[in-house]
Amino acid sequence: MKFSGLRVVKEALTGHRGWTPLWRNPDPKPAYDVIIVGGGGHGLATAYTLAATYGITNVAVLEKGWLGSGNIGRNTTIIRSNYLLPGNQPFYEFSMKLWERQEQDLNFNSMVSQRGIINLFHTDGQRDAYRRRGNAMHLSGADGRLLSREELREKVPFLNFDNARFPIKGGLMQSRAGTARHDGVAWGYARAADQRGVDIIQNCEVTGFRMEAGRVTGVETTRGTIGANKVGVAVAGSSSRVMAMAGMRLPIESHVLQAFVSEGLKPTIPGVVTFGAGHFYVSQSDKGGLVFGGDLDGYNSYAQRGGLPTVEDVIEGGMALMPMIGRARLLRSWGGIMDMSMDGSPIIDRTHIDGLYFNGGWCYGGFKATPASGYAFAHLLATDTPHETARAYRFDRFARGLVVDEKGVGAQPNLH
Amino acid sequence: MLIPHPLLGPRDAQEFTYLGDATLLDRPDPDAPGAEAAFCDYVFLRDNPAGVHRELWFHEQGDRSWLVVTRDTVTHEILGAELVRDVRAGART
Amino acid sequence: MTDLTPVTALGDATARQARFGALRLAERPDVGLASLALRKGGSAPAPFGLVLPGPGKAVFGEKASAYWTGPDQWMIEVPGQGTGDFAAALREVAPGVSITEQTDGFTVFEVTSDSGGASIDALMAKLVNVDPAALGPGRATRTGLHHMTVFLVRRSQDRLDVIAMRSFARALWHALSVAAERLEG
Amino acid sequence: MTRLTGGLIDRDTPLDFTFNGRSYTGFAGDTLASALMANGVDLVGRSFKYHRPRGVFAAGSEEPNALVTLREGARAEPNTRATVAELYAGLTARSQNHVGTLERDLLAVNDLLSPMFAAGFYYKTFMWPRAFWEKLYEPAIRRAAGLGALSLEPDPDAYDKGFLHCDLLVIGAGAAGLAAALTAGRAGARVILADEDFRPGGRLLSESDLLDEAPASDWVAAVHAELAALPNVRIMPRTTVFGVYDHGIYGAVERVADHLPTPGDGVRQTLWRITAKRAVLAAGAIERHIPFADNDRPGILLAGAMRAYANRWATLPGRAGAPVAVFTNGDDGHRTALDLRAKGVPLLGVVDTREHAQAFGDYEVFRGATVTGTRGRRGVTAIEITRGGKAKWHDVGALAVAGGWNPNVHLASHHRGRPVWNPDLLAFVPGADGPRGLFPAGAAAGQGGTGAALADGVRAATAALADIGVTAPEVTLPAATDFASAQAAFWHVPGKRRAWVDFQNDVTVKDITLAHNENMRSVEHLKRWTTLGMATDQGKTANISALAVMAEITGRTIPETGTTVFRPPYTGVSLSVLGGGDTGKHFRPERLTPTHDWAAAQGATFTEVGAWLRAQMFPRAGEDHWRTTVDREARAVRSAVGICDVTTLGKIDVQGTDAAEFLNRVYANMMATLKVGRVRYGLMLREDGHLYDDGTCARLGEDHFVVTTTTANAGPVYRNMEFAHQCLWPELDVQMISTTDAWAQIAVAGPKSRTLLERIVDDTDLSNEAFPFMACAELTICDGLRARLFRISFSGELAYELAVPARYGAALMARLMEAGEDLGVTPYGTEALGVLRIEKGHATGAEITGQTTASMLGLGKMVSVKKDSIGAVMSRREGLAAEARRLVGLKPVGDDAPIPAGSHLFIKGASRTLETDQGWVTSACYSPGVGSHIALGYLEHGDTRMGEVIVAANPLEGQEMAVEVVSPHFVDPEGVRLRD
Ligand SMILES: Cc1cc2nc3c(=O)[nH]c(=O)nc-3n(C[C@H](O)[C@H](O)[C@H](O)COP(=O)(O)OP(=O)(O)OC[C@H]3O[C@@H](n4cnc5c(N)ncnc54)[C@H](O)[C@@H]3O)c2cc1C
Ligand SMILES: NC(=O)c1ccc[n+]([C@@H]2O[C@H](COP(=O)([O-])OP(=O)(O)OC[C@H]3O[C@@H](n4cnc5c(N)ncnc54)[C@H](O)[C@@H]3O)[C@@H](O)[C@H]2O)c1
Ligand SMILES: Cc1cc2nc3c(=O)[nH]c(=O)nc-3n(C[C@H](O)[C@H](O)[C@H](O)COP(=O)(O)O)c2cc1C
Ligand SMILES: [Zn+2]
Repeated sequence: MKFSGLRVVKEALTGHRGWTPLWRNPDPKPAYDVIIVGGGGHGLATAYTLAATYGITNVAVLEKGWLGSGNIGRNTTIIRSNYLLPGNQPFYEFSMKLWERQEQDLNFNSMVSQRGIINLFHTDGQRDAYRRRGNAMHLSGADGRLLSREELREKVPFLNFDNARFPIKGGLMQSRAGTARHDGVAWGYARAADQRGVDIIQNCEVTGFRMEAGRVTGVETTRGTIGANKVGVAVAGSSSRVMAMAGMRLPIESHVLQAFVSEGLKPTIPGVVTFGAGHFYVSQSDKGGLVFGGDLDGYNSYAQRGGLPTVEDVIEGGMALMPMIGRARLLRSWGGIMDMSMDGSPIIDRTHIDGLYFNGGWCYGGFKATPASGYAFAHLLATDTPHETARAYRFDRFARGLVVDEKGVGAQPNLH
Repeated sequence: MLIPHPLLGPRDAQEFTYLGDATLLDRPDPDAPGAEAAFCDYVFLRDNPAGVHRELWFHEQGDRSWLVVTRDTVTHEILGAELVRDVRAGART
Repeated sequence: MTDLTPVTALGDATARQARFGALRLAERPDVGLASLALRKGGSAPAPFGLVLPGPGKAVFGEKASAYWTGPDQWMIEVPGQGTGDFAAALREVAPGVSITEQTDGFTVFEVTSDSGGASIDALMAKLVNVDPAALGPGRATRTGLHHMTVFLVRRSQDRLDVIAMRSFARALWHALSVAAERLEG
Repeated sequence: MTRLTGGLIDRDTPLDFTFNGRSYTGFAGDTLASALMANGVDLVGRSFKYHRPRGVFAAGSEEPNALVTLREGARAEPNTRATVAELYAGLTARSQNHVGTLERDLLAVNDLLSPMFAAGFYYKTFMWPRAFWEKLYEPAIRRAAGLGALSLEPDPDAYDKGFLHCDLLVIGAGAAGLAAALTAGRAGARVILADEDFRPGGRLLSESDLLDEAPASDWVAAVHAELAALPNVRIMPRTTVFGVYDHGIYGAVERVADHLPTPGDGVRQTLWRITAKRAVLAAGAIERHIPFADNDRPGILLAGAMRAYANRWATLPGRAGAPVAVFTNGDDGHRTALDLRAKGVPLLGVVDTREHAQAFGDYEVFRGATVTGTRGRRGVTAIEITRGGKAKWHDVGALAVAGGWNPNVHLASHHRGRPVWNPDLLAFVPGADGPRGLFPAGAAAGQGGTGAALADGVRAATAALADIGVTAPEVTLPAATDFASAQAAFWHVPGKRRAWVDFQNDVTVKDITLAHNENMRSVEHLKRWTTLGMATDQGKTANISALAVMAEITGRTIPETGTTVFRPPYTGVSLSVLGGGDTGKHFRPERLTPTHDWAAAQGATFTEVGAWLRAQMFPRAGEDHWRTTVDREARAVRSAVGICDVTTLGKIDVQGTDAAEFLNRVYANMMATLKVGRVRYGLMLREDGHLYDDGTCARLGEDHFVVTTTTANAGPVYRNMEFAHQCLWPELDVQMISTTDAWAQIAVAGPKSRTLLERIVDDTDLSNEAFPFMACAELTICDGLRARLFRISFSGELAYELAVPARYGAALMARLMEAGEDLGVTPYGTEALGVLRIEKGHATGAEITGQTTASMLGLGKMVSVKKDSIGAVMSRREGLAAEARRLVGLKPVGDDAPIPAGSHLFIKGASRTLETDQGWVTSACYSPGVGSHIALGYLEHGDTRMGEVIVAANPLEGQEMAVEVVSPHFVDPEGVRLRD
């Protein structure tokens, strides 16, 4: 079924009897060409790209819970390509280009909204670092510009310009950045993949790998053994757990990141704003909630929930930056399990086990990567060569000393 | 969270700075053959278990002791805490 | 003595004082401070006759006081020594240990109450996450207060010293006085 | 105007208020909802999507409909539940989410178009043409969405936070909570009793129950009085426990002044972090409704809420005098009939879905019947009752709906344990995997009868105390009777018309069916596809009914279907109070240098450096451009002498017999060989081999060193040194402690610095021979003041750093100014400091970014291969060894112009791409010494490219300039001056 405004009108007039399932609920087949473990954004985008771009349709996505229950369903939805390092920026810019055509590709309105992002700076040193970054963006073909204090006053007049502990000196803005509807992205990919023949199998947890002679031949699951020529793992916060079943230790720690939404409000905040002197960033969802977040709680966790000090820390930042939000109320807070890598950058690579591929280490930034990550992982699975934008994301970069460390904090995941 | 400090009793976890897996206590021998590979494992690789985890916390806003805290990363329940001083002394004897 | 004129941590010529209902705040620039740490395997001296206390505790002698700051480490304080070389004086009575001058590293704010310990506990409840049951007389601890690190030394029911790094003096005075004002004002 | 007899309102204290500009009067003890109701105002708001007229539905914080904007101007507070807004004199409130008046909302057309707006419709359309999303569709959606509006002004009120500790936290002061608090209070335990209501008693205030044959409120008053008199009990009314965190930590917000016109001098709200050894969750139960056609009109309320308005607030919704009907699936609904009858309210009767329902009094019972329709544009005027297929309309003034009670499992589920289904109660009760130490009791635990709740409160408190070794005394409870509680598993009335499940977000039974048809069948998908339970009330009255409907459609059981996740906060909490109240300048404490006041008196401007404020520059009268000032200050250092407060650099005192060995392992370069009385520059690496921090290390004695760090890294370096000692090398005899604040440290720099210092030191020979470059000493100055002198130089000039006890810092600064007047002594700030160090090619945070290596700074040789140190092994990895970028100096070619820091470096003629990128500009300034702008940067093989002209490109700001690669040591490259 094709979605369109016309279709909505037609169904409205005929009692909505014509809508069909967004995707099927197939039972697993005995074997697939490719199994993707993890029905999050990256797994689904990988399956979609395998089918849509590489013509590989005998594919299953195995998801242990309900589709989209992981980080794709709980992130603060920011998409941007404003990275510094050459290992990263072209990849995220590729992703941004894919976002820009996503609804048309998928025939699903995932509400990609390019309302812009502003990263504020508060010192000259920060400004210089942003200039270096903004230039890297331009060199990769992305957009970006430095905003003066005066320009900021125009765009975001509600910021605390006059009584701030850390005065706002300006900002780096990327206009093509913005947000996308988190759930919609998962559903759009799932539906589009399903339409191209991919089996999406929910409530199917992978509990082990089948190996023969150093080669993976399938997976054990809570719904039985399923054979596969190739297995791609894209399980985000569960990366270490799943790869341990293949005997691998990863340069990854799992941490909790909290996010927050306020009660619904009339439009207040135009795009995304990021505080440069505290842990706070915010955008407003189309429903009206202020969606905001800050920093990791800072300790290893698989609990999908965090502590009160972080709540306070984030909202202190929010109040310092935009005191006009004070009379809004926090509606809900939640947590997600972040696959924090040792340099803050992801891994998309083959493993030392034939037929087993890994995609993970996305930290708090993998939502924006979803389309490109799916593309690059599908490329790797289909061709056994890294996608040109993902060449830096290899396992061996740690041992070789070729880390992609945007923040420059070294092998301490909770600082990335 | 509350960290059960072996000397000071339960303390607000905010007084502490978290470092990570307690395997960071086991710095490899820099002179052994293959030291570089051993250091790479030591610096970069983690078990990252979902469950019991021995981890390092520093009582930064307290007595500045490094602690090994044993904590369940799924429930956040704390099963014990020791001073690194005592852990190291134990390892030696 | 030197002809340079010292100022207090709050930047004044003399110690600042303020009163909020039953609570009084006073800056104590006269307190000489030095840290004392044992050498590895060394045994604890008894400077000025003080039996150096265990974790979380403080002792108050006639001339001097001491509070535990970490394993094998204490802060020793003597009133009236703010401008002297207190570390040197301490070194004389406590040989064979590591002593570091701290007098100007910190600012000591004394909180006293005319209405017993409850007002001090109520004040602290607005500032630090320490159970008042663990902050009775003779207790000393270090914790966070408004993003600063402080030592709290409970000298008696109605007196508590709040000690922060000197550079934070104004921020600490602000935090204490706002809280006291809201409570008692 | 409907006021019944009785109630817990103070008729002697009338309070005037306005709603949508009209004036009304209520009484003390009223909520805004009860006062509006008593004034006959039933229409109070509009729903989110369809803009349907809505009235009060509940009597507590679970309210989905009656949301208003309370107060005005900067104090305006959107989305406030009228049901919990305590009335005060002069209260003003406005309805929200409508265009035009509340009565004639233009957006009510949405209701006519509602078939278009079925669940998930927006995922299927608005995709064409692509550019229209941001320009047209989305802005329209955003304008229509949202509820209330923010004032866009900063919140003018003050907020506080605090910390409490107790043995037992009792959440809820209803029957169960009061019994629990009494038990624990009498046991001598430290108790906190918190309730979100302004009056203790819970449902006891709303039911007509008798306790010991007297009104329940008498017992409540007696218990309250006893608890208030106990020193070990703290009673906290108007306090919502909003979250359960790890290890017995509870978040609570106390609304200190929300019941007052303004907070006056006090705070509006306080955020409490409560650490409780154990807690009793006595949060009661929340009533659910039964979806049926057109069930969302004003005047249709939960039956328990109807009782609450009648009993506690002596009022009633709907048309005065018209009969009231009750629709129920169990005995509990009959209580409403009885209570209304007792108040003399005319009754249509009780519509009971059960064939064999019995009457509990003298009123009509429509057995085996359901309500299948309603009428009334702005409030219900008639209902359709269907029995055995026959439908009949009846006039009513209001309708009470009783669908059963859901134990309030919210807080018990905050650790993501799931509530479990109790088939006898037809409800979810807290599961065994709830937060440790939290004991559910009373209606929250499924013990909803009054007598049962009282007894359960005692039980829970006794068990909780036993857990921490406290024995509770026997508590004698008042005699109570539990009302019958039989109930049928009847979840919704099937039908063709819309039957609302979630009122606020306009989710109907049809939407649930649609979600099912589109394979959004898991409850979590149902929630996200339809937005069920995602409104401000988080579906407190809706979720369970919705999942029961989904269970019915899928043929699964209710427990198989399961609940969605409960998340903090229990009810909305203002961001102001969560932000703790320290806003503006007090967001974070400032650290001030010892010479701060002195500098301010000189007219200095200041800049933030981490937590510190440092003097940025000292403008003089007539200097109207900052560059004039900075150039003057920098020149003074190069030609005469300048003084600058450098106290902010971290200082760590290191002592012990193994101090030298320890520092040898912490620094990448050799430290053990440093002689007493000498200083050495040191590099620290991270264990991964990258450059971490730099600074000087001075040896004051055989086993006494002072390590300095950069300002930003003072804390982390100190922590890492503790790690190195305690965790890696505990066998070493080392003691360390920070002394950053203890010493005011003043840089005295420039060719005349020695002359100046000679005038203030007490008999110390400062000649180059006696006190050469990199010497240090403890000495006295100004007649006996203890001081430390280090001959180190950041500027490249002959320079010293002089440290004195911090209290003398300002006086020392003044003295240096006096003593050096004839020498041209000049105070300089961080700007000139920056210029001087760039001219000298010294690295700071702009160069040591955490991504750099020692070799990039040209200091690769400093990493000793003769010894182990942190990072030594890893610094030899191939990627680091192959690093070819080197620090260089850059000068404009041709016309002088600033070289923007952050520009990227390219070979002339190369394309501007990331592949051809050869480095970047790290720092830049105007150099009065060189007489042009200069910069530092990292450039591929930069050390071998002196004299080459390259391009510094800044496409971000549309700039390009040709620059010449030069030595990073613009000034005195041989280092003659600093050794002079
Ligand atoms: C609070 C928060 C805010 C964030 N904000 C942003 C942001 O603003 N911008 C941004 O770019 N990124 C953001 N992120 C990061 C981003 O959400 C993640 O990096 C990204 O979603 C991870 O990829 P994914 O979607 O594939 O992961 P997931 O959705 O987590 O998918 C992994 C899936 O694997 C499944 N799985 C796990 N184990 C197994 C198994 N054994 N068998 C089968 N299936 C299994 C899981 O159930 C899960 O569904 C945020 C994350 C969080 C938590
Ligand atoms: N089936 C039932 O559950 C049912 C039916 C009808 C009446 N009742 C009545 O309910 C009462 C049961 O007594 P109970 O004590 O268990 O419940 P209760 O409803 O009387 O008391 C619960 C109290 O908890 C407070 N509360 C809820 N959440 C809170 C939070 N997060 N923070 C602070 N306060 C919070 C409420 O304001 C309320 O005062 C009896 O009076 C009984 O007659 C129960
Ligand atoms: C961008 C975004 C917006 C959200 N908006 C709302 C909202 O308006 N109402 C709501 O109840 N929850 C909202 N949530 C939170 C979800 O309800 C949910 O808590 C989150 O997706 C995590 O799932 P979990 O709580 O089931 O673990 C939002 C989440 C995201 C990521
Ligand atoms: Zn403060």
